[in-house]
Amino acid sequence: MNAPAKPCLDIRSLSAVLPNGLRVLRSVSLSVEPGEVRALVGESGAGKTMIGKAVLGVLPPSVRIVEGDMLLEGEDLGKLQPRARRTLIGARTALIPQDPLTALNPSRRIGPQMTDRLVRILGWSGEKADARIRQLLDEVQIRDPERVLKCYPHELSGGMRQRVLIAAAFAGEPRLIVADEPTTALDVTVQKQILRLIAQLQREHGTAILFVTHDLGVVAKISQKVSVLYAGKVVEEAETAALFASPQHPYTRALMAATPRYTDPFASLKPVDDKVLAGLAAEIAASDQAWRPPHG
Amino acid sequence: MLLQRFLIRLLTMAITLFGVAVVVFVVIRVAPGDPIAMMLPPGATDADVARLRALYGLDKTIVQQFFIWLAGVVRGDFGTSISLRQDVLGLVFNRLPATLELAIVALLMALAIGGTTAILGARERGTAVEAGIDIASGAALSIPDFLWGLVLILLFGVLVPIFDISGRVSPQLDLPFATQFYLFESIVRLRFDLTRDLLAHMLMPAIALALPLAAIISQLLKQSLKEVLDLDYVVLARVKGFSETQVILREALKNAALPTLTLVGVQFTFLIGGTVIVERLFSYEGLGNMAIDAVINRDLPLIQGIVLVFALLFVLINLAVDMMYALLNPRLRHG
Amino acid sequence: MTINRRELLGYGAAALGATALGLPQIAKAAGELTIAYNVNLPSWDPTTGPSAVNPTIQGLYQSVFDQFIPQKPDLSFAPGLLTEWGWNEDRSKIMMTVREGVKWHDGSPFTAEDVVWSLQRAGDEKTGNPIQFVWKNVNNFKIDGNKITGDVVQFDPVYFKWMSFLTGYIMPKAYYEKVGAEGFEKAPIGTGPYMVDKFERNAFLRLKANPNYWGGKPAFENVTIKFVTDAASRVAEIESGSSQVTLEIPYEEYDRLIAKDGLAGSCKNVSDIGMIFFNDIDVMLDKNVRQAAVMAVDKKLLVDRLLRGYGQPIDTLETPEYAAYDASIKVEHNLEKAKELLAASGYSPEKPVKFTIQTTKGFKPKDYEMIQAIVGMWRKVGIEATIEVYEIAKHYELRAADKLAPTAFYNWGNAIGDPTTSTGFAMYGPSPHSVWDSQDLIDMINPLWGEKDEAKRIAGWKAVDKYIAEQAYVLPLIQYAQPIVHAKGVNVVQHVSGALLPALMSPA
Amino acid sequence: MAEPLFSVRGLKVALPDMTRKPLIGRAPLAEILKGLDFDLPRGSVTGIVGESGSGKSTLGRALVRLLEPSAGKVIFDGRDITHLPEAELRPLRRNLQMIFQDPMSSLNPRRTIASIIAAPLKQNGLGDNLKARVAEALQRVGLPQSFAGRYRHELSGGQRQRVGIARALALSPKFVLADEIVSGLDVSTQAQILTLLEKLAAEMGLTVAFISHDLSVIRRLCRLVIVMREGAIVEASATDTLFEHPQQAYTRDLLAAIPLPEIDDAWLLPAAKAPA
Repeated sequence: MNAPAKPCLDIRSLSAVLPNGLRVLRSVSLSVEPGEVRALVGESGAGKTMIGKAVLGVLPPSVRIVEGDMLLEGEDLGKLQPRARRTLIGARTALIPQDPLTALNPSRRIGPQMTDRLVRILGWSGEKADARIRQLLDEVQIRDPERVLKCYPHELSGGMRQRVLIAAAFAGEPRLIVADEPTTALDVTVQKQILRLIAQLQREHGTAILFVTHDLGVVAKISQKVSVLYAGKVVEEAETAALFASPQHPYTRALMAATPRYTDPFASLKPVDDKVLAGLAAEIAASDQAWRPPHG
Repeated sequence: MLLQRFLIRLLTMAITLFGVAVVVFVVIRVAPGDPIAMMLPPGATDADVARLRALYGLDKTIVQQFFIWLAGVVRGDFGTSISLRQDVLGLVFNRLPATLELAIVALLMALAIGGTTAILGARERGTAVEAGIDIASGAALSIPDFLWGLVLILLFGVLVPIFDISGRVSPQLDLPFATQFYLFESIVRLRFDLTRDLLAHMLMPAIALALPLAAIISQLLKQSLKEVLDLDYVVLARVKGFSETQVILREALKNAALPTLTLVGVQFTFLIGGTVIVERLFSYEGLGNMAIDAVINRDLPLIQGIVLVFALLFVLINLAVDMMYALLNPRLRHG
Repeated sequence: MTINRRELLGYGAAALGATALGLPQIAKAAGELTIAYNVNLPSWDPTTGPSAVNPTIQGLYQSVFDQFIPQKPDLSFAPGLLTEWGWNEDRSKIMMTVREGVKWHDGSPFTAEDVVWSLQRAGDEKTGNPIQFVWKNVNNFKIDGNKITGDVVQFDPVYFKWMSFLTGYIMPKAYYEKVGAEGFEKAPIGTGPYMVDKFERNAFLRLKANPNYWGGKPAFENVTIKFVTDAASRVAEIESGSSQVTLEIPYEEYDRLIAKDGLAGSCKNVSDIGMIFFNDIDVMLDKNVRQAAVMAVDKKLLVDRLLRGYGQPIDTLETPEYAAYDASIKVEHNLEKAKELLAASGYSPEKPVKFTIQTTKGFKPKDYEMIQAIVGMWRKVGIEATIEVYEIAKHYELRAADKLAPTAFYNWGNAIGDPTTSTGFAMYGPSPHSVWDSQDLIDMINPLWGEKDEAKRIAGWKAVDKYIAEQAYVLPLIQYAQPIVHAKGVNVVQHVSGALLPALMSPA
Repeated sequence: MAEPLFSVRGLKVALPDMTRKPLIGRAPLAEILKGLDFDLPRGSVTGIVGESGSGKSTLGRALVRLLEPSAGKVIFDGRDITHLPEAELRPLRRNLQMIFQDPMSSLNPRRTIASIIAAPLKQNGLGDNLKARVAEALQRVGLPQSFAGRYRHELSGGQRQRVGIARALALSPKFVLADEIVSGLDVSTQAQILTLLEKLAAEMGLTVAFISHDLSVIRRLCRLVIVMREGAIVEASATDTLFEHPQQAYTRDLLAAIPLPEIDDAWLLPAAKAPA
């Protein structure tokens, strides 16, 4: 990797606070190279979804970014005017949301929901957008696009809806997709199909993915690199294969031991050791002490 | 299936109206105030009272009176007004369009004002703009429509006299209208001079009626919008690159409008109820104005006719709301 | 907050639109008069239904129709369509002479036929004339040219006075028979000073001067009468200049408006009084209580404080304009005397006599406030009255059934000023309107109904009024003044009957 | 061998299908469970696994008689409870306890933890010595005594689920239905709760029906497994047998679909079969 290619996404020392001053992101740095799947793994409250939202500019109003830069293909998102930032994000990124049941507007037909970004943000013609969507629906193995496009969301099953959302995410050829726990709400058999689809499309389209998940199993299958988060802090970052081969951080190891594994029931599902938790607490406290919020 | 639903609906409507008819019939006869006592001049004797009673059919029992009346209604004859001495149905239908126009214009204004402020408030949520909208709608809501009427009369009738205080149209004008729907007909006939005169008369009562409803719509819709704006599909739309206004209009509004809609239906019936007093205030020649005279004169047949028409209106509005609800909610449409 | 340019343009357009709509009102042509009237006109037939007996709309009828005999603004009678009228010696016949050369609004000639038809129709039970009982007293009319004679069935000394009063209108026989009742409502004609140009129910009435009016063409060519039933709206109408004349507004507003540039007013006493009925039940049977209740009320104070000085305290049911007014009947306001009277019956402020007083609220100016003040005055002498508010409709019903409380507030109009239509019907037991029904009074009034000697008749009523005052059978309060506000460019002559007549208005 | 605690034969449950409800009249019934036969042996944890729509939760509710079966028989502790009216069920309720999927919504937000645990005790006539019983229940699930006075919102997800367990077990029931009780939890917490339940079941000799969509969790906790699909039992056997030698293709598919936390490049390949 000598080529000085710019990372698709480069997050540098990102910190965010709640109104009460509590830090929810602690100087997070990570980058996603073009065409790479970077997993963000952590338990609830680890801030993994927050990072995805920060990149996409859809943080809840209560969360304030106080430090750090986010570069999307070299463009500093923080330096752009809101309108330009919105358009840039709309043109170069996409989101595969967690819950396919709530991520589609119940009162709009599937077709327009899939094409609106292509037509109104990317400025494609209606025919081009339509053709593209049909192609993507075919790629996500939806066999009767005609019907699906005319459907309302409630007329489709959860798996179908997630396929639609994936097709829509890839349709505009985004450089980066944020996949926010895209299979958590699905049954395992459907999850497997969906993960396959995402991986396949990702390979074919060469899209970079920031893959947010709590499931180390999913991490192992889909990502090339992984950042392990705890309390808004990256505790370990590694190539996925290396991480599973030799996890470095005690928390990573504990997480792996806690993850259920039917092939080895008694080696898995181990509660996290109190010592590990105490160590994490000390680590967080130390990092907060060293941190000076820029300009108060 | 659809036909069955329609017939059932029709049947419930008929039952509702019959119930209203019975209740009104009994109540206005039992309530104090006797139309004959109202018209007794000095010097009348008990014999005169009995004579007039018989003349207006009030010497029979309430049950007899009701069935005589009902038999007439079935034939389309709602009786003759005691005070206006004319066919009740004709009178009511002659006045109904004026009230309908007023109510519809008021409703449109309420929707426009309430909708705009709701959208603005939702877009600027958490800012001083939203706080301002909340204060304004609080004021609009806590002041009843007829007080708004008085305020408007003072403001735009007397201090800055830009609107007409009373009536529906300037008496000096010659009206070419074939129907009583003056406003609509003036637009259809492209007589915008008349449209302007009609609006100059209608705007103040319409605003007075619209403001409280606008405030309700504004608050409720803003609340639903704010809830919807946190939902996943709205977040997704933002990620797609749409501006907040686009997001609100395209993604949030329709879904947020559903809970508001039911309430608007209910509130619209209140608004129509409000026309009674507002029409009186602005001397607007609608059904409500006539209703007050009918009550003052204890004009029993006319009161019955008016109430029944109002009831019919309410029932129809409910039907319309249900239909709109189904139209806006695809889940119901295909259900 | 950020408002983008497009939105700003939108707001601007809306504001522009609003101003464009409110462009100046349609310019008023010369000879135009607009009146903001206080009641709606329900029906065009002045002889049937409730509108026939509604005193407030008689002014509208009198603009379009002529009465058999018109009244001047001071209530005196003058020749009109009937130029002469009277009884024969033994009061068994009436004779009338009809004015010649008069035309109906449609141009057809007015004749004695019309007069007779109108009288017969008014006396016909089937038309639903509430005053049929008056008109049935004469029948068998005969026409000879422009002379009419009729046979008296039962002598009623007030018969001719009724010709100026409720339902006393001459209607067009041929036209009415041609168009029928419905047609007449749509296009009424009369012989009056104004012709109906356009009528929108509950909205307005446009009148056009009758160029051939026998009494001379009225001053204003076109008169628009807007029905503005809400007093605040009438105030706004006159204040904004939309109307030039209005009436029946709160006295406070009257004082405020006539002080303004360009506005003037007139507020004269009219033939309308406020009174408190006593019912011959319970404690009211005690003369001491009645007398004390009357004496304790300071009517002057009511007029000054509550009615801003407009109106006139009265001690009998006759006002100075009425035929049987007797200035010598005075009831003093005397708190000490009232206390003594009550003490004689064993009552005192510590041990008050108790009864209910019924009143309307907002039906007449300051009615409820007046009763509150009276209850306060009573309390000082030993009367504790509980106020019960009712609707006017309930009052009528209770009064017709003789079920009013011991005391009840009401008003009484008497546009012809005859004692029968004031004291007579209000105090004569068998009348459904009377509340006090004692036999002494019935015996005293009975002979007066048929008294053929007018002087004796009037004297008899004066005696009745004096007796009523002595016995304190009723508590007369005040004679009302009617406030009329008008633009300085209009002269308005107020009619004591309370009718607002455009024919009496002229450009200043 | 003692007779099973639950003996279920030909169990059918039909529920009104609200999506097909006409404007008037009842919604047509949709058969959710299509005739199930199985036993739940005493003192053992039985896993009921299936994907959404398989009917596993409906089955749970039929066992504790929150639903009345439309056909078949449910014998509990030797007694036919299939159509028992509510009044006669009431005394049995203390032996038919339930731990819910979402600890957040099953705890009353305005009551203290102590009173939440105490409520079923009082209801079942165990109101004497209440404080001690609550303390014992808290201790059993590993919560400090100081939690007695706290409220729902002051607890973490794992702590709430412990309260749920404490409430169900305070009555020492014969049967506990645990419906997806770890599916909303983080893996670290999930491991704790499972360990706790495992320990308590062994200590108290509980009969547990453990409903889950996660076969890994089932394998750890359960002695027997029932695999369900579309309202019917696909396969039921001892846990080890099922995992070592799944008989049905569906069971094998389910197992293959679980992403194990280990690198396996073939797993995502479309045509690839999971290595044996």
